[in-house]
Order: sequence, then structure tokens, then C-alpha cells
Amino acid sequence: MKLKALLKAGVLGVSTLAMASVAAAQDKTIRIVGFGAASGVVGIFGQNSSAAMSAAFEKINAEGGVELADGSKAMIETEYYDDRCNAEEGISVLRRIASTDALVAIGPTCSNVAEPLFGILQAKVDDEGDTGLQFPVFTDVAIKGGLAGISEWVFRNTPSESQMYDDLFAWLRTNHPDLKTIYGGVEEDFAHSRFTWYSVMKTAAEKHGFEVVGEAQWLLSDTNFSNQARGMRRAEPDVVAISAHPFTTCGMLREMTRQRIQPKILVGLTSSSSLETLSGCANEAEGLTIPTSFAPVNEEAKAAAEAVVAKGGQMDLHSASAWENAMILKDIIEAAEIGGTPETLEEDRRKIRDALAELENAPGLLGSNKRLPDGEAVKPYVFVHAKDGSWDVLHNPGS
Amino acid sequence: MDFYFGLAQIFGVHTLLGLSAYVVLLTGQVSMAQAGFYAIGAYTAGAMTAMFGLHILPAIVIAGLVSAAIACIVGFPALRVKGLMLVVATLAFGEMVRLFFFNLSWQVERGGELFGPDGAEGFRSIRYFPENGWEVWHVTVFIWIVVAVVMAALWWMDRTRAGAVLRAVGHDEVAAQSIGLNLTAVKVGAMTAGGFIAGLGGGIYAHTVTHIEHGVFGVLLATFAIAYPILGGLGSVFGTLLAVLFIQGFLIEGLRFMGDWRSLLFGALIVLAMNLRPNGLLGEHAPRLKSILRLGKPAPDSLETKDAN
Amino acid sequence: MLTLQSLSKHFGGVRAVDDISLTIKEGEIFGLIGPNGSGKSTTINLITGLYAPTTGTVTLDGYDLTAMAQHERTAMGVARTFQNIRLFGNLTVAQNLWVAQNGHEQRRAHFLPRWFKAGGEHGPDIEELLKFSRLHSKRDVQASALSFGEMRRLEMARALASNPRVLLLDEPAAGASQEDGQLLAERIRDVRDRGVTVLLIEHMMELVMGISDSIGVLNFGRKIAEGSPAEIQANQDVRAAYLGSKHKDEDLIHA
Amino acid sequence: MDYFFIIDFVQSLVDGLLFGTTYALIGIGFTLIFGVMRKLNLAYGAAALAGTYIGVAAFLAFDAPPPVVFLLSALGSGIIGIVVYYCCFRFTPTQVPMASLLASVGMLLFIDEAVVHASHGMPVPYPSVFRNAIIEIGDIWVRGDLLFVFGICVVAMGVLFWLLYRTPLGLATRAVSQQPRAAALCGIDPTRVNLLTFGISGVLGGIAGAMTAAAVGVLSPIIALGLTVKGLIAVVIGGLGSIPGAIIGGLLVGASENIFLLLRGVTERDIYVMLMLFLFLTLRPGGLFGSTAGRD
Repeated sequence: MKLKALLKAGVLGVSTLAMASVAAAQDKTIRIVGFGAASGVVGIFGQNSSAAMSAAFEKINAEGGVELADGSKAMIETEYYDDRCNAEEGISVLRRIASTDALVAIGPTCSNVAEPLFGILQAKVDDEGDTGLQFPVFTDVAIKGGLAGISEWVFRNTPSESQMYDDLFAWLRTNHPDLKTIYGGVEEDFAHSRFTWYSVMKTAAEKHGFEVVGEAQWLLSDTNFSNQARGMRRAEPDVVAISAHPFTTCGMLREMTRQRIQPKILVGLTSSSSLETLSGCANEAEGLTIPTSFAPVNEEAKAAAEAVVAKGGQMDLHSASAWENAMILKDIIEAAEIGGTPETLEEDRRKIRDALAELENAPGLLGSNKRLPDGEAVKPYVFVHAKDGSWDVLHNPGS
Repeated sequence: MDFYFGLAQIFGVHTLLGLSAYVVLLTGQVSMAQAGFYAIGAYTAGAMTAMFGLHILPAIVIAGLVSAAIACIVGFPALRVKGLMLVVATLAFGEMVRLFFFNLSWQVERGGELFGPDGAEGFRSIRYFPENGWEVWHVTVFIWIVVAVVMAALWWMDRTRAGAVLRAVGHDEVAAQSIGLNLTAVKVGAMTAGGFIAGLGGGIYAHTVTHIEHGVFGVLLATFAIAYPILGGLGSVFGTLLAVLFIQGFLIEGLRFMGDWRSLLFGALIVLAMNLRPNGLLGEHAPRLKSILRLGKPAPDSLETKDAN
Repeated sequence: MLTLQSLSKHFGGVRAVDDISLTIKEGEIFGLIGPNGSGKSTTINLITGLYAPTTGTVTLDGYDLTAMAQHERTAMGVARTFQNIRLFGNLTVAQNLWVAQNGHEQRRAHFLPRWFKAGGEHGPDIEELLKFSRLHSKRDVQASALSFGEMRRLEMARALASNPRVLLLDEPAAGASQEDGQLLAERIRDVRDRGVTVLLIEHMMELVMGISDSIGVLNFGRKIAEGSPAEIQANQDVRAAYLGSKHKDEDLIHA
Repeated sequence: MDYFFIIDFVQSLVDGLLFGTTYALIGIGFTLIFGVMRKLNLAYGAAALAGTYIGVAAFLAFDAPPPVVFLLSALGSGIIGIVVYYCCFRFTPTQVPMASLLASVGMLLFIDEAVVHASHGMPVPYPSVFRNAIIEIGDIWVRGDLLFVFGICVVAMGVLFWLLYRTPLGLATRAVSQQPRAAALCGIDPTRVNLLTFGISGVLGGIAGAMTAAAVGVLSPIIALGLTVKGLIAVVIGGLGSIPGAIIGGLLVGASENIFLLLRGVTERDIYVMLMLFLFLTLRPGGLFGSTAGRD
């Protein structure tokens, strides 16, 4: 009996959701849906994104909403789906979003969801032979380099790390001409960490005359770093770059303190410029220098950060992208002159995609975002460092 | 509509994963290696289509055979132990497979692009379905034909002496030996069959998600594999199917509207289900075709099993 | 026919079976008795291969079984029942017999087809065995739902289903009443009349003395006597061994 | 063989052995539960983690001193262990081992998610003692905090041995684990013994979790899985049901893990640990200290 009731509830749950979204489209509203990891170990990312998105849409709606092709105004409706950072769930969620009247989706959180997700989309627009899903996705968080190239339906507003780190090392070279050697630390089983160290940081460091004297590798759930730190101690590097999650970043930093390794400069992964690292090990992280595409350096950014906090989230480089995506989409929708009716749904999605593809510059919180033809973005950034338990802007190349 | 078809694909793939553990569980062995076989199938089938341009059907059959062969080889040492030792041994094997693919880089060039597993980066662009004009529902129908064939084969096997033998070994190994059953042969046979089914499932999985990486095939997936048949009950293949629908359909998809409370409820409901129905949702006894057909007469009462030890 | 040659089994320092030699002739009922812990069950386990002997050999018709696995011994024609009944409770009565149809005669002929043949639980052999064991009406009942006596009968039938040449019965009368004992004696004779040699381990003296053609007596893992029932009853060593533990044994029989 | 290699080798061995005590504790917990119930409690690592979080909550809320935090971690984990017993083992029938196995999996997922829910998955600092104390023996550095971890684990094991071999409670526990039926006939209430076993092993898990977190200095939900897997391997290598076996197994896993890391790098490290386990199972199915009939 109980089982039957449970199953019934499940079926009801699935169908009411689908129906609710249809019913809501009756008066002038359009839907933009967010998705990503809102539970599990990385759930905090999705929760922040979700808060940023709804704060941004609330702001847009308060200012009158979005203008449609016929000149009328529409409110933006949004909701956020949890994919638990699981590839199958992510695909399922996107299919579900595409089956409703949503115009475009913002997400996902995890690069390992993004990769399969982009794979089920049509690779090239108008490719008759490709039956991939035709739905625009505008990614805020999944940051691993080069993913947008998988499909022409994908656009990303994640910062391009290669430019940021290139600039960071150039800046280090200028400001600290005495620094010669660099030692890398990388979380081997985490795609983003690997990519950033091997393809971004290392290249950039070598380009600006640093000598890579060694690499330390560890895994996501490692708890013992003494072997890795010992190699680092012997190499006596001037710069140590750590490309890892906050948990192991903290573990490694602690081990470095213990083994009295004192590099002159510590460089971190851009994702580490969030609250987590500081909540885990503020003391050891002191001085950790990171390029990031968000810091509350101007009025607009401060206001946005406050709005997100009011929604129960935190503003960091990831959720800032979610905020910006919402704002960019508003402009895109107005410029694309969409119908906003159920009949024009397919057409509207295509218009949004085309408009995103043609976009070359978009306003961001820190200044103008440059859009690349392959769907990636180059965003303004600042260099921050950890100081007294918070992220302090060290240098703002844009100003 | 594509959403529901997509969901049906997930159900199908997970049913195969669950059935692969079901066959092994019939002999009383809890194998945590199913995620490993699934991974072998996924990488093999992916390589067959993406790297060597094979058709999907031979690709998944080869994937199944490769997994079966490895399951057979692993079965001999692993099945020397049982109970908790076997759980840990198979878990270790599954992790070894995962780490093997974590370290495996082998790419070939096709049409100017590199295809193949690339270590921690995973195996990208296994896009046989979209590139060959398969609509979502085509894929769904294809998967369910495979699932139906496997389920029918297992259902039929359960009617044959082989099925009774598996269950006999699962119930009491000492007695099974005393009547002349070769335990090693039976267990390794079940493991091989399980490996084949897991290989098929993994092969299909790789194509439905287009990108696979070692992290997917971890302990959690192995746990899911055994969870399906245990939750559903070992009575018949339909227990596994029901459990897949319950977990993937209700707990994961149906409760999505609950936000992050869903994940909390997920574990709690499994605990509850096992307390209320310890023998699984559909129970542990094989429903006899006869008693199903003979609806008028009450089926023989299945009393609580006596502890045979 | 079945020969044990200086068979020993040591568990650590304990000599559960110590240098036992026995010969069981074709077609006889051989009773193996002894006080508790005298090594009777261990002997059965050594014959069926559940334990590997420390020293000594087991031969059947001149074939050495000692190195064989349990299932190979069954194929050679050794079958057994258990002191504490071990049925496949998750299978029906007929299926219990079906899975045991492993006998040496059909063994090699058609391996795969036999494994994957459906409905074999209705074969003529099984029907006959069901009748023989008076379980015909229960053929589709789950074995776990049988009564105690029915379980005993099914277990013996299952052993017979593997088409054995020698059947080892491990205390078949345990837990049975006096009247059941009578029926059991008839049943064992019936089994012998089917051409199966029987090795009977039993506490119930009446039963063993009544039906055995020859008897072996164990005490502390050693064979202390062997001979016809009359000889055994007259044997001083046997009396001594049994007097020492008489009360205990009787307690067990009536428990 | 150059000097640095020898130093590294010895250093890895020392670090690994010291850290291995946490695996040993988890292993003992598994073995205790298996001993009295013949069942596998997969929620064990998660319970240990949750207990550790209870300790850290006190640290964050009241700035509690490290000993209090460690104590709370241990006690918290013990209580969660008892909850796990009631949810997964008390009411599932004994003859259906898979029911409790899957229930404990459900519990594992639930506890993990509850921890994530409460902590937002954020890593939190965990107090450690002797954090920067290092004993230098030539070029070998022995970490003060690891020595502390080692010491606490050894004390925990000592207390456990005292409990098991010097108290009536221990006698009852050992009786149940060796002869459950006879123990029940002697008037020992198996439920009470089970309950206590889950409590005690929970406390051990909590200590292991606390010590792991103290050694890293940070606590994150992702350490639960590693502890579970390594603890299980320690048990199997040592031999199921054997406490000395679990200790040796834990030390062996800790040391070999570190040495494989040194020799083969981090991506292959665990392959060799698993391979070692596989070899053990093939060559000695009963484990190091398992009985010859311990294939069960």
C-alpha cells in the first residue's frame, strides 16, 4: 500500500511540475531556468548561483521586466533544478527544461556535468545529420577550459583562465623581478585543477621566465601531503602555485607551514577565491594570490553582492557569472525581438542562440566582457590576495 | 516528450546495471565490482564506435564480451572468499578498474580530431547517436529492446535448471556442494553473465552521455548496482526493474521539486524501505508462472524462510 | 566398495578422527555409531570432501576420492544428508530434487542442454522420487514451508536424486519419534533395495541395531570395534565406551 | 640508491605508520560490529564523519578547546552509531543480511547529505594540537601532530582491550561474537550487546575521524569514503573478526599507501594498494590473523 502511494506521489510530482510550468506561461512571462549542483559536496556553488540568478531576475522585474517583439513587457520567471553534479541527472534536467517553455538555461555547476551535457546538444547549428538537442545553454560556473567548443548551442560566461594567469605572471615578473622558480601543486583527479595547472598556469609561468622546478600531485580526498611537500621543500621555489579544491588546498598549505616552506608568492586556483578557502584555513592562506573575475570593487558590484546576500547566497566569481548571465540575457532577449508566446518558442530559442553567438561585448560587473566566437568569454579580472581572513584586492589591471 | 524518453533511457541503462548485480546476487554473492565491469563496457563500446567507427550493435556486444571475459578471469580469485571479504575484494577490483581508466590515455586520429580516452580528462565525443541521426526516441526504443532481451533471457533462465541451481547455491553453499554442484563453476558463471550484462549497460551508457570519465564509475555507482536488486527483491527480474523505477523515477526525478531536501530524503527512504520490506519490494521468492496463471487458486504460502544454517 | 584407509583429521591439537580404516561392502547398510564427539560427523565430512583429511585416503570402487572436490565425489556416486537439515528453502520441493540431478550417468552426455532445459522438474525420475518420498502432493510447495518430517524425507530424496551409489545418512532419526523411527527403518531398507549402499550414522541404537548389516564403533576419534550387530552388542569395549556417556546420549535422544 | 631516496623511503614509512593508526581504528570498528552481528555496516565511515562534525560545531560555536572537541567528536559518533543500529540493524531480520547492508547504504547517503546540508559542504578548520611541533631525527622529521594522533589511537586501543578483556561487558561481547546462540542461552541480551558494540565502535570511528581531521587541520565531508574503503581493506588484510589483525592491517595500509605514493605517484598509488589486497585474498583468504576456516 505504502509503496503504491509513494509511487503515485512520484508520478504526480513529475507531472505537476511539467504542468505548472505550462500554466504559468499564460500571461506575459518568459522563463529562464537555472540548473546545477544544489546539494551534495559542491552544493554550495549551485545554491550561490541560484541566489544570484533570482536576485538578478528580481532586479530586472522590479525595473519593468523584458521587452518583447510586440513592444509589451514580460516578467522573467525562474527556478533552479538540482543535478547533484551527476552527468545523467544533468542531462535529464536539461531535457526536462527543454520540454517546458523555458527559453534558455543557465548552468551547470560541474565541468564533469557540462562535458556530457554539451555532448548531447547539436554540435553545429543547422546540421541536418545531427540529432542533438537544440537548446541554448549559457553556462555560469563550469569553468574547465575549452568546453564551449563542443557545441554551437553553448555559451559560457566563465572567465578565461589563460588570459588571467598570463597577466598574473606578467605582473609578478614586473613587480618581483627577483623571483625565478615555481613549483606547482595539482589535484590530479579533478579536471579543472589539472587543466589549469598543466595547460594554463605552467604555460603562463614559463612564458614569463619562471623555471618550473617541480610538481606535486594529490587526489581530491587525500589527507596526507607530507611526501608532496617534502619535494617542494627541497626545491625551495620562489613561487608555489596550487591548483586544487579548497579542502586539499588547505591541507597542502597546512603541510607547507609545518615543513616551513615559505615561498615568496603563493598563487591559487581562481575557484579558490571564494569563501571556502578562508573558512577552511584563513591563517595558512594568508597572502594567497589569485586572479578572479569578481570582487566588489565598484558600486555596481557591491550592490549586486548585497542583493545576492539578501537572497541567502554569496557573491563570488561563480555566482557573479550567474548574475551577469541574467543581465546579459535580458539585453539579448530585447535585442533579438522574441515573440514570447508558446507558438514562437522554437524560434525564440534560436533567436537567443544566434544573438548570443553574435554578441561581441557584454556589460559585466567589473567592466565589459569580451565574447569569443567559440562561445567562451574573456572577462575583466582583478588580482586578490587573502588578508586577515578576507579577499583583498591587490591589483586591478582594468583601472 | 524527449524528457520522458531521456528518462526512460536512464531507467533502461540502470536496469541493466541492476540486473548484472542481480545474477550474481542469486548465488548469494554481493559484488561491488559491477561498476568496474560497467566501466569496461563503457570504455570498450566507446572505443569501438568513436575510435574505430563500428556500428553501435556490434560495439555493445563486444563491450559485453570483453566485460564478461574479465569478470570470468576475476571471478576465480575473487570467489575464493565470500561474505564481507568478497564485498571488499570486489570493491577493490572495481576501484582498480576505475584507476586503470584514470591512468589510461590512448587516442587515435579520425577526421583531423583525436578520439579516445585521455586519462583524467575522460573520453569525450562518443556521439554515435546524434551523429547518425538517431532521435531520442530511437535510442530509447533501442535501449529497451536490449533491456527486454536481457530480461527475457534472465526470466527464461530462471525457469531452467540453471536458475534453480543459482538460487540453490545462494541459499546454502554446503548443501549445494553436497548434491554435486561445482560452486566455483556456478559462481564464476554467474559473475561472467553479470559481467556481460554490465558491459552491455556500460556500453549503452557511454553513448547516452557522450562523455565518460573514471569518476563516474566509483563506489557510489557500485553501491547503486547492488541496491537495485536488493531493494527490488530477488524473486524475479521485475524486482530490479521496480527498484530502478523507484530510485531513478521517484527518489531522483520525482522528488526533484524538493530541492536539496531530496538528497536527504533519498537515503532515509531507502532505510525505511528496507525496514518495512527486508526481502525487497517484490519479495524473495520467484513467482511461479503456474501460480500466476492459476489465479483462482491461492499461491502456495511463502512463509518466512527458516535459517538453514 | 567404499574404503577408508588410515583416515585422520586433526583440528589444531584435537584428533577428531584418528587413523580410521573401514570397508563398506556393496549393497549393505553400514551403521557407524559412537558417543558424542567420537568423530562420526567428521568421518562423513571427510568422505564427502567437506574437510580434507590430515592423512589417509578414501576410495570408492578402487578410485581414490581423496584429492577430489566435493562435486566430483558426488559425480562418482557419493551423496549425503545433514544432521541439521539443509534444504534449499527458497526452492520448491520439486526444484530441490531437480537441482540435485547431477548423477554420474547423465553427467557428460548433454551438459549445456541439461542446464538450460526448462520444466525438467517434471521429469519421470523426479515424479518417481516424489512418490517414493510421499511428497507428491507437496511438489510445488516452498521447501521452507514443509513440516519437519517432510523436510527429512525431502532431504533424503534430494540425495537420491543425484543417483548415488553410496548414501551417507547423518543422524536421520534426530528429532524423530519412536514411530517415525520405524518408518525410517523401512525407508532406509527401501533405499538399499534400490541398489544404493547406505552408511548410517545414528544415536538411536534400536534403529542401527535393527537394520544394519555391519556396524563400526568410534570413540575419541578411533575405531574401537567393527562387526555384526550381535558382535557389537557383545563387545566389552563398546559397552565401556557407552556406559560412560549413556545418560548424556539418552538425554539427547529424548530431547 | 641515493641518500634522498632512503630518507624519503624511511620518512614515508614513518608518516604512513603513524597515520595508519586511524585506518586501524576504523578497521577495529568494522571488525567489532562484524564480530557480534556478522554484518557489514557501510554507514560506519559516515557516522564517524558526522561525529567529527558535531565536535567541530562545538569548536565553531563555543570555541571549545581541542580536548573537548575530540571528546565530543567521539561521543557524537558513538551516539550516531547507536542510531544507525536502530535504523538499520535492530529491526531487519537477521537471516536477511542484505536488508541491513542496503539499509546501512541508505543511512550512509543520508548522514553524508545531512552533514553537507548542515555545513554547506564547506571545509571547516579543525583544531589540532602540536601542529607545528616537529621532532627532527637527522633528516627524518617526525610530525608532532601525527605522533599525537598515534598516541591517542594507541590509548583508544588500550581502553578497548581493557573493555573487552577485563570487564563483564567485554566478556558478554566476546561471548556473543563467538557463540551467539549459547550466549543468548546464558541470559546475555544480544540487543544490549549489539547496542553497546555499535556505540563503542562508533566512538572509535569518531576518534579516527577526529584524528584524521586533526592531522589535516581541515574537515570536509569527502574524507568519509576514503576512511570507509581504507578501513575495510585493513580489516580484510588483517583477518575478519581479529582486532590485532585490524591494527596490523591498518598500519600496513597506511605505510604501503605512502610508499606506493613515493614509488609510483599518486594516480597509481591506490591501484597497488588494491592489488596488494587482492594478493592477500588469493594467498591468504583468511587474512593475516584469520582462522583457517575464516573464509566466511
